[in-house]
Amino acid sequence: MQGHVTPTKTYLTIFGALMICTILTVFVRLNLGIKSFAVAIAIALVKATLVILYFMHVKYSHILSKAAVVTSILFLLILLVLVSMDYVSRSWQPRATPWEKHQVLE
Amino acid sequence: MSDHSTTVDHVHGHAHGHDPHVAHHFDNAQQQYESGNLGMWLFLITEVMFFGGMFGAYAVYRTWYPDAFEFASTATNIPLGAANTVVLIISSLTMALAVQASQLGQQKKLVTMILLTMLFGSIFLGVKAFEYSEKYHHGHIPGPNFVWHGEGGREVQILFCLYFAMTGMHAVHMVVGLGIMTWLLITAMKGKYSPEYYNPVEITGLYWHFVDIVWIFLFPLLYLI
Amino acid sequence: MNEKTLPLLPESASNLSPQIDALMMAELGFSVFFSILIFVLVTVFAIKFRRKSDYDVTPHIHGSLILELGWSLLPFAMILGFFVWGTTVYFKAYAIQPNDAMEIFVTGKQWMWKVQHPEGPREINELHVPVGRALKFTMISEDVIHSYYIPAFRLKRDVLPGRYTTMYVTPTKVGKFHLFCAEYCGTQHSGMIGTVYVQEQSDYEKWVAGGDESMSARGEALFGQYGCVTCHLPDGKGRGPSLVGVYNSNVKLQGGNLVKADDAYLRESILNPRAKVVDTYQSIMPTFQGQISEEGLLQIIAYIKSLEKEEGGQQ
Amino acid sequence: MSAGTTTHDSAPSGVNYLTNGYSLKSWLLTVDHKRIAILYLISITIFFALGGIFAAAVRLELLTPQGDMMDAETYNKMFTMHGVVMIFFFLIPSVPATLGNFLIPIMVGAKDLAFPKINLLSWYLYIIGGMFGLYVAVSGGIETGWTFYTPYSSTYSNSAVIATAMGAFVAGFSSILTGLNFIVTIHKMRAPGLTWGRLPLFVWAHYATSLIQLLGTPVVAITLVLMMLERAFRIGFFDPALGGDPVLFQHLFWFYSHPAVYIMILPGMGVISEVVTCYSKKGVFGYHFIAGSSLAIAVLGFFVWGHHMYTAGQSTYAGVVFSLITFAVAVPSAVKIFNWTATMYRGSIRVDTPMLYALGFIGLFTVGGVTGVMLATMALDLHLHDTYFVVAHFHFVMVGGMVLAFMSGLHFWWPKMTGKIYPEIWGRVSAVLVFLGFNFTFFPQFLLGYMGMPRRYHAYPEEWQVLHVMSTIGASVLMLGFVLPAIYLTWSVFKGKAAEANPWQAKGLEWNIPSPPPTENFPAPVVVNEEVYAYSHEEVKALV
Repeated sequence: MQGHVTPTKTYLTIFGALMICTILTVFVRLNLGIKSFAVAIAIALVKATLVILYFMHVKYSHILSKAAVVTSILFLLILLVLVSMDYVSRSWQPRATPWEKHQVLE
Repeated sequence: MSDHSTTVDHVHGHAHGHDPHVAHHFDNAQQQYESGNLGMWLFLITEVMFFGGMFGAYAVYRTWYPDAFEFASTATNIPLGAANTVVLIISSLTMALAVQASQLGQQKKLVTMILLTMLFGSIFLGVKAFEYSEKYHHGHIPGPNFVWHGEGGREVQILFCLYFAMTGMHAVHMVVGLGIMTWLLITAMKGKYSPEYYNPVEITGLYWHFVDIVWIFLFPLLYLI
Repeated sequence: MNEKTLPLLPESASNLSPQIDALMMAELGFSVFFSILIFVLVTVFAIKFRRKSDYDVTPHIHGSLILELGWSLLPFAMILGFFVWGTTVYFKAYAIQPNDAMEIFVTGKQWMWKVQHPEGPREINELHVPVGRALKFTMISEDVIHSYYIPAFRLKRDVLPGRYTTMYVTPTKVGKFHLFCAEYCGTQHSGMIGTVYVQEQSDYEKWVAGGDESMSARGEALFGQYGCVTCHLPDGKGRGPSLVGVYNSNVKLQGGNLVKADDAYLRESILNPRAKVVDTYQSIMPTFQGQISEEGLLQIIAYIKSLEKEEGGQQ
Repeated sequence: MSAGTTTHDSAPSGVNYLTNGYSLKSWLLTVDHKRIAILYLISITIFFALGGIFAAAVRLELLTPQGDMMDAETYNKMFTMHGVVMIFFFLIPSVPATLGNFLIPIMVGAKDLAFPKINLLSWYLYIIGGMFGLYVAVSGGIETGWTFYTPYSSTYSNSAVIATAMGAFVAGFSSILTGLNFIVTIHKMRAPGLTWGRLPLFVWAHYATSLIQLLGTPVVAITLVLMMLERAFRIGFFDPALGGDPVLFQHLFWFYSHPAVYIMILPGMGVISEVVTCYSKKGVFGYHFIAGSSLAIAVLGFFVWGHHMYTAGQSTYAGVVFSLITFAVAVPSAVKIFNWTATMYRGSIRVDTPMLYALGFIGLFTVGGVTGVMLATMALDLHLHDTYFVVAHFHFVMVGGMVLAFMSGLHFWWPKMTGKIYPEIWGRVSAVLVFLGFNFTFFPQFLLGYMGMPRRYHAYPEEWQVLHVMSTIGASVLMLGFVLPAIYLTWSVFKGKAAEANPWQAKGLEWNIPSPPPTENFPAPVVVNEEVYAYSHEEVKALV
């Protein structure tokens, strides 16, 4: 009565896609020897999206479930981005070293 | 509860058709269903933030010690990690099918699928335990007894701290999931779920898939790169 | 300092003090204005519109977009001015190195402040500095987080374990001032205090002359004592790279990356030599983690720095 | 809200949530949100008293500059336990868990919260967390400061860090589950006709609070777990000796703990919105702006944590970003203050106890807010960070703000919760005492702070004694101001005059049902067909 019933075929298709992604990501790492952050994370993102949309029925569910997904991603990004902001920009400071030729910035 | 509460229930409880699955304070099954679903989604938001703290720490130390992390990832067992990923995805599939079975009222399939999910979940934990013991034998448990034959011991240790914290937290979630699943199995065998009332199956599914998603990220972060 | 009167402002003894006091007064004016505005409005309304009977009729006022925008945007524009002003002064204290700054090296430790001057003197829970001379504090902690705080200078900065932090200030007034630890650091936190003596240049020089050998001389002694000298030969033929002129130069690492040999890098290379190994050299140097105190590290770095200064000077 | 109005006559004779069973079991196993609210009220009062005792010890010690009443270690334990108890076990649950728990289902026209059993579980989690706190208090205490900064907490401290962090961790789950319950209830259980634009501002404030509880609390939970692991097993996360970064702990800690101050203040703002409009007998000014500013505070609150770390070794550039956003977060708070003031304009104002507290709140929160702007200014923070200026600032917000709002709301809804009227004169006396005592306690601390008195100091230079003595005297007045309500409110439960359904002629669903409310709140399903805060003439006329 309440929710959308996903046909078995869809589940199996998604499962197949997830398997292919897993094999791909391991293959890239083991056989091509590529240690790429971007590739590994991109594949993980694809897998997560498939699970969220189909296994967790977000594609067919109430706007609030979608909002929950968006909110959690958004606030996770706030955490990660603002924390990295500190670490990335720490080295931007004019180098505070004792014997440096003094920069005249005044 | 005293007599009074039953009286009150009695007087007001019949305002609607008194569906046995609908708790007293809900107006109807739809409201209860949507509340349960939203509740689980909100809980998952908190779970994302919970793991988010560790992902934040991971991001910081990974940029600080890129080389040490590279050395350390050679100590992780990629084939086992990959196998475990497959196991967990299978369990997600069976969980999804369990939800579908409950939606369609397929009692037997529901019980089977829950059992299969539990089975694969347990396999995952078993493999994890094996990996842990492997690390133990190599002395890769962080702490005063940590052993690292190679470069950058102190920095490598940080990766192992994160490895154990993240996979450990994930494993704790799996164990909790199996606990919930046991309860689900018992109630399912009693025939509690039907196309009219399958919310517990569905929200357990949401939780299980979430745990799967966490692993989908942990696997590349801790094993592959 | 020991007067029993109740001063409402702390003494003003650095180039930052008047700037921070001025900013403070400006914000105080803003704050007092708004606080009094609200206090007065609330009081006047409570009296003027007090309930006369239970059947009072009140008008229906929904709100006003113009008012809402006005009282949110106007104060915001005002405080943005404070933002710009405050950020400028902050950068002056933390990030912009003044010309010809005199070095002060601070080591925090539960529960004392140790200070080294490059010329030699060392002191505990005291700080002697000449008036009118720009100072650069390079600070590190041996255990927990501390914070070096001199209220009369209107300046503090946390002193972290494992990492140098710096700040800049110029004392402008001769006198004795409080020195505090501002970050809670354990049982005797409130005992981790001391006195800052700002002296006339001549008095300061007299005081410095009373100290013993310079930091770099002490560093040289440690350099020998820890055996650094056996590998880091000045002609570059040793098992380790020559350190002559290395300070602040760009060093090529294994893998081709360049790194600037500043004191953070030198400190890391002593404590964790395998992290960034110089190109063409082998990673054979042992770690000195836990063997050399933070003070000693500062001295060794001072020695390495002195190798650069003496134009091609070889020992 | 008219539909409910007919119902209080038809309530079953004399049975309400309080008389519905008297056994201990009927209380400890209740799933009635109103009873759980009472359980919370009793427990947070105990913790408030406990935190107050620690505060008294701190203030007494500071009477003399030498630090002679207790040794430094004891003093450090006192202020740490004051902070831990007040923040984790009083301020965070205070309004949401008591008033919020009691009122939100009623205000949205529901019989209970969406998950009554989880609500009970929240209370038990809170109690378990509290037990850890009590265990620490009797077994030797904790002396890291409530902020648990590493590596002091994870390596150097010799006190019960793990037990305390465990208590905060468990209490955190109580907070998360309460927030979750509120959001689901507000989304899914509103009565027909109760649109978002008709929700009381109290509910809006709690919606915003709950968002923070959900999004922030888990981060501090995991941070405390990592800190405990580091302490227990010497595995490195934050200690530089183990390769970690202590500043990372501060980032993760303040990611929650800055928004947490909004968890503490937003519900208070919700209370003030209700009280000001009721006692001005006038619809609230700028409803949408007040509601929107709650959400704005909740969201912006997650972008500003770095302003606790200007001097901490954080990148100066990151500090600039955090400072700018901190200035921006002042705007929604200011909007609320101006709107409350405007609500009073041309109202029909009665300054009874709740209104007295509310007016105190508006004044003191303004001071707390503008001094917050000073601290957000990076250059001033160079001087003011970790001094008594900060101590005074956050006490103006937390005590002058939240505690006054809590007292205001408690008095306002006391007749609804207990069915009894408290003695008005005593209410006013204690409100005035609290206001005066508070200012005497904390205003001198602004001066001390600007003069450079660092916080968490057991002994201090002699020249500051005068101000410290003033502060301690003020604190004793303040204490009296809090003891009085405990006495007369308790007295009123037994001997007070019975309250009518709506003693203050207030608007809102909760005033349409009997005092105290029946077990399932509304004898018949509620339909709302009236605008919110219909106090004013035209609105009432439109209904006739």
